[in-house]
Amino acid sequence: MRAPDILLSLLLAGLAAAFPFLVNAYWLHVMIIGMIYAIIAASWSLLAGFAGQFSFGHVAFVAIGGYTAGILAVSLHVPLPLGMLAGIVAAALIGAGVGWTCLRMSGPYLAIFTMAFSEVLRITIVTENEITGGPGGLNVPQLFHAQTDLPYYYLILALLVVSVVGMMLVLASRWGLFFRAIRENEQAAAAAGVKVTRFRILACAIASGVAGLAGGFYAPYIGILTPDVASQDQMGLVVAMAIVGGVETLPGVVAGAIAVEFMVEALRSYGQWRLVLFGLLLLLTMRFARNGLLAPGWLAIRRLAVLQGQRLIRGTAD
Amino acid sequence: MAAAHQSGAPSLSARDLVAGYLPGIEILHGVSVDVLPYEVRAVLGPNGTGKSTLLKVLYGFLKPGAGEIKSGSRVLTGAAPHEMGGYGIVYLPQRPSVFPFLSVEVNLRLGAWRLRSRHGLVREKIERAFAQFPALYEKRHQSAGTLSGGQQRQLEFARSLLLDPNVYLIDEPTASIEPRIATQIYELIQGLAQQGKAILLVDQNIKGALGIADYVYVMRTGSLYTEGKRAEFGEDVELLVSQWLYTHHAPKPS
Amino acid sequence: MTGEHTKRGSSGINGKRALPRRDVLALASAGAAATLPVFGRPARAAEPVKLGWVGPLSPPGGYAEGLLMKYASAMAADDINKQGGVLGRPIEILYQDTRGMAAEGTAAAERLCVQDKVAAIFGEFHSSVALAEMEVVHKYNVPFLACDVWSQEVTAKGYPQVFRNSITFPLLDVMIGDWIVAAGFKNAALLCEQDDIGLAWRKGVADVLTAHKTPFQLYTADPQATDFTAQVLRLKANNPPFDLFLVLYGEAGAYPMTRESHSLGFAPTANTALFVSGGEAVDPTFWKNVGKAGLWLICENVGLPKSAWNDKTKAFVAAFNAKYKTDPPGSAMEAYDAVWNLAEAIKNSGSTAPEAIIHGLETLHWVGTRGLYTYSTSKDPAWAYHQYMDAPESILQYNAQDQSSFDAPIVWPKKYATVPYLYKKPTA
Amino acid sequence: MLDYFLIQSANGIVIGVIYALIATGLTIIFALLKIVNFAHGELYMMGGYFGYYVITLAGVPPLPAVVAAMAISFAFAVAIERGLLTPLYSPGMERKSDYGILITFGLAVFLRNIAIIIFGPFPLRPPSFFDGDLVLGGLIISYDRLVAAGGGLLILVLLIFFLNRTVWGQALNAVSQSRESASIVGINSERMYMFAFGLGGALAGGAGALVAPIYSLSPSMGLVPDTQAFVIVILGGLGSVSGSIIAGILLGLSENLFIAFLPDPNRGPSYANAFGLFIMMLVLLFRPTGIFGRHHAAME
Repeated sequence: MRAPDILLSLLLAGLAAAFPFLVNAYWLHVMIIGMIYAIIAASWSLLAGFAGQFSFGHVAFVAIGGYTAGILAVSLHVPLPLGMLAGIVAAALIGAGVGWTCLRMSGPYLAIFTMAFSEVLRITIVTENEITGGPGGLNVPQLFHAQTDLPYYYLILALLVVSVVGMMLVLASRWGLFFRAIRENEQAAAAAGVKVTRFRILACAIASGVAGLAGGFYAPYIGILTPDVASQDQMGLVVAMAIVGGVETLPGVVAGAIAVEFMVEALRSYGQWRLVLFGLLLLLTMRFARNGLLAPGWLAIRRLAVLQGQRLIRGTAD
Repeated sequence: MAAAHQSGAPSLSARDLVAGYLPGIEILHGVSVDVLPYEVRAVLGPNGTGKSTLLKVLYGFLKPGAGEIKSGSRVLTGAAPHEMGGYGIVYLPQRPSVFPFLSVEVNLRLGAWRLRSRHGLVREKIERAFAQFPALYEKRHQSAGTLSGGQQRQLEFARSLLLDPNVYLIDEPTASIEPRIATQIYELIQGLAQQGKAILLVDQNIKGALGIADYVYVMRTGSLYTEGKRAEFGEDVELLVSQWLYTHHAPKPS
Repeated sequence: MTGEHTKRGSSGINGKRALPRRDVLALASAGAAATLPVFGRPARAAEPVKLGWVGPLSPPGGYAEGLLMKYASAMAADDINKQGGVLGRPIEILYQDTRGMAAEGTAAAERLCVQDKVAAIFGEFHSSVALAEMEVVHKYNVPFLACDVWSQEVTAKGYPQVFRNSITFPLLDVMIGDWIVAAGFKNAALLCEQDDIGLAWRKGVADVLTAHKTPFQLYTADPQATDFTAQVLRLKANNPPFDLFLVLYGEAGAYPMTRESHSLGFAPTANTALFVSGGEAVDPTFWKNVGKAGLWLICENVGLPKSAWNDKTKAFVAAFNAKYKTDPPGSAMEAYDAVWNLAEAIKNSGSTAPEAIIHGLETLHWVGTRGLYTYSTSKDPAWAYHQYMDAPESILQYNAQDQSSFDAPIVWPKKYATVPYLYKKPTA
Repeated sequence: MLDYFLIQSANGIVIGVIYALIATGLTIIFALLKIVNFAHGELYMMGGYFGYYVITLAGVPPLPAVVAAMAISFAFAVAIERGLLTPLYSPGMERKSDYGILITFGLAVFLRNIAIIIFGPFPLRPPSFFDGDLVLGGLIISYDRLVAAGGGLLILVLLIFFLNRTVWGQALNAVSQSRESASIVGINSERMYMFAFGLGGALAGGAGALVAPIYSLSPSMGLVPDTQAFVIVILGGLGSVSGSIIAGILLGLSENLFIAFLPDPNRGPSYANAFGLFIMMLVLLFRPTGIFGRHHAAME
């Protein structure tokens, strides 16, 4: 990490810590939702962008994480933090299972298989309403009994940082190298001695576990968990967030998710036109700024910071 | 070069082609070739030196960064590949370009795509092609993908002949084809030249290519190393070429 | 209840001093600067009374009903403003699409409460979304007048901010159940969409039928389903045969279902009656979609029956018809009256403060398009709390094709009935 | 019991033909452009509305209106392809399938929601093709359903004839097998992509116009057919038209029988959609490229 990076990171950290005191409770809520999406989108990016498995069923693991925590808390009175942990484990295990199941698939077959998995799960949640609350929703108890969203904010901030930094460390390690090798060419990777099966499953398990974490937080924060969590619309939104941020950088994806969430909320005043505009924006972004909007923007900021920094150094040297 | 022009005006000529697949990575650094009627011109050189890329650029699959391609007085630089047939140019890529899930007959019919509105003419031409390649007639209802490599090559030639082109760009016509059939294919190519076609042949099979070549280009790392008439190279040209190339691909003297 | 102070306080910390910064940050992060209302301006003389409407305007929610409710709300605001508004201030309604999704409802309510600082929220169509929104209004202490949400949970939670001016399942189910027993049906099939509305409806009706010892069979189907051939054939082949087919489905499903059920000779026939619940059979394009299959169809109506119309009902129906070329369903009347209810409550207590509005609603005594509005303060049973107990409901049965729901004979309850019979068997 | 089975099967086949019609469009688009069109259900929806307005505004009788709807859908799809999909053909484009998924997903959101504003939220129903029902003993099928199935079958037969017997159909097939080889024989691939997307749109639109009198039109009507079509094209093998037709009819049939015979009548229809998805997942497990699939993993 170079000096301007550190500087920018510190600046961001400060901004994040102070954020609740800069905005009202509504934008704080939007920010929290944005950060939940950021975790989901970043974990999807790990799987699709880095490990090359374009899943269209990633939100299923958000649902698994959320419903595991929720059902344990509601039916068996398991404490929420424990339930959330169970949710992560369940999501990771089922994710590994799905990863193992679709080892031989790629491209559109993989995308549609995972979409089908997610739909089957959603329909099951809808139909088995005795356990899941069905479409009417599962009322999940609160995690904090405070009257503001502050504790939720700092908790999700911590979870976001831990999960994203964790995933970045994984990607920077040998494992990340293997993920990319498999993405580029599975046969070649296998020939070079990469254990393709193991690492494909591993990528699925990590990404799913992180998605499960997001679900486990989402459930008590919103207070009601409905099967829509696993809908295709949600999946599309997550993918859009990742693409806007630029799939290949996790911090970019985080920024993309938060930016899209703020945009969707800002469009609220347009009522019926809101989703029309959202669709249009998505189309225009994809059509004319395919590499994402934020990663290039981030690069520009960084360049500017480096320039400023150099000027500063030169100034003091004079 | 002067010698090359004696047999007539080139059907296709390229000057100083520069090209690459990715921005900043050049594969051809300024290559000039001429293709003349009644001649087989062979492009030889080690693997990865840009021979196939040269053909792709000539046929319009890859737009050159600089340089010019002309057919007579017509400038072809930047023309799309599907327009090349209209200029009488045919390209036979390394992997046979037949449609594997379509029947032999339909493959031929698509070869006459440019004439699609003239049903009678197309039928007549296909019949003529079957007469010329009776082996294909026997298998006309079979999927092209089920044919042997040699037969697929035959199908390609038969298909290309439907439109009576004057320039052939051929990339390794005998790769992974058994030697007996390979000989037939080289004979076929030589026959085309004798009918007046201009042929540019890229090949790793140096012996095969030199057997029919009238003129030789030798490429190394994206540019022409040397060129000249086949006859100018004398009898032990194979040895000579393999020495230039320093590759293990040089054929063993049989 | 104590929460409101903390919460309001926390946004107050940022006070006026932080405003410009807050604006810039919110605007920048939103990336759509022009769309954001500027907040924190000093109050002008006739600053409008802001009310927030929530409800579905896009899929997967019930966007068709949502839109009619939105139309009716806008008409109410116009009418009130033409009369000089409330407390000398005009009414302004901010509309929020919830898409029928709980999380969207939460965000919508957060925005209305915190960002737009509305005096009260009304509307909604999906119970699950209303339940999520209630948590927000409870947190910020903003009055919430729920319109077309029928789950008893909404009022049973006992939140002082939450009122409801529509019927609720305990009322509706009892009415339907009583009618089924009175009309002498012996074996009912209940088919509903697999969502919050369908399941709550099904449970309620099933409970009543069980209590009356009337045999019945339950079926549920995907809310997006439009092909019911297999299902209807199965029902038709049932032994013993069903003499009553009760359906609850959104428009896109209810209409093909009605046509299919008729065309396959299941219901409405001399053997089996068809009851379509949920308001689809009184919606504007009902007859265009079902044609002759709608003849003899039975449904409930949550508006005031025509026989009991007052001047306001007549005026509203006429105005709605003139403007939107269709009859307003009961849900539209609920939305229209909801705005008036809130305006009256504000007027009577002379303030837009939450406590004043809540008090105003609790003591409301006002005649609207759906009769005399009063909100119960009794918690026995729990769902009665802040419920409009006299919410009108009736059962009608069409006896002519293309009949307006207003002109259809009312068969139940007896106090509204316009015909002597409880059920007319279709003639062959 | 046998009667019941036959009646249910007959209805299942009628639905299956409609499924097949939607799915073949999706599969043709995939075969050529190598993208999964997530807006296919919305093209189906638009086709239904095109037909409706051709009938109500231009006074065209219902059957010719289906043809008109297909023509308009074709033009509409071509406009979409020109406006949004051309970046797919540029040689420098990376991650083509991601682009395809997202751009069509955005299109689906846009079309579904603008349809509410343009066409209104309430279901609309065009007049019947022919009023009444065919009654054969216990079998009752409305003439609208028969026309839809018959019309669908006719379109499918014409499509197969077109693809196999005409030089344009063969050229489409050729481009789907190799874009490079197609260029070599002089076929302009990009024009074929445009044509394929238009054809896919016309097939979806025709299906929408055919089912409009049966199911009514609503802005969200594309949601379920979209999922069904995915199931079908996977079962049939992405890119295989005949596979899609067979799989479509089989899916319609098996879903109907699933609802008709599942012992738990309450859950049956609720799980009906999951049933097809589940079968598809099983098939993919054993044949990762579908039953009749050629290997078409990525765009060249």
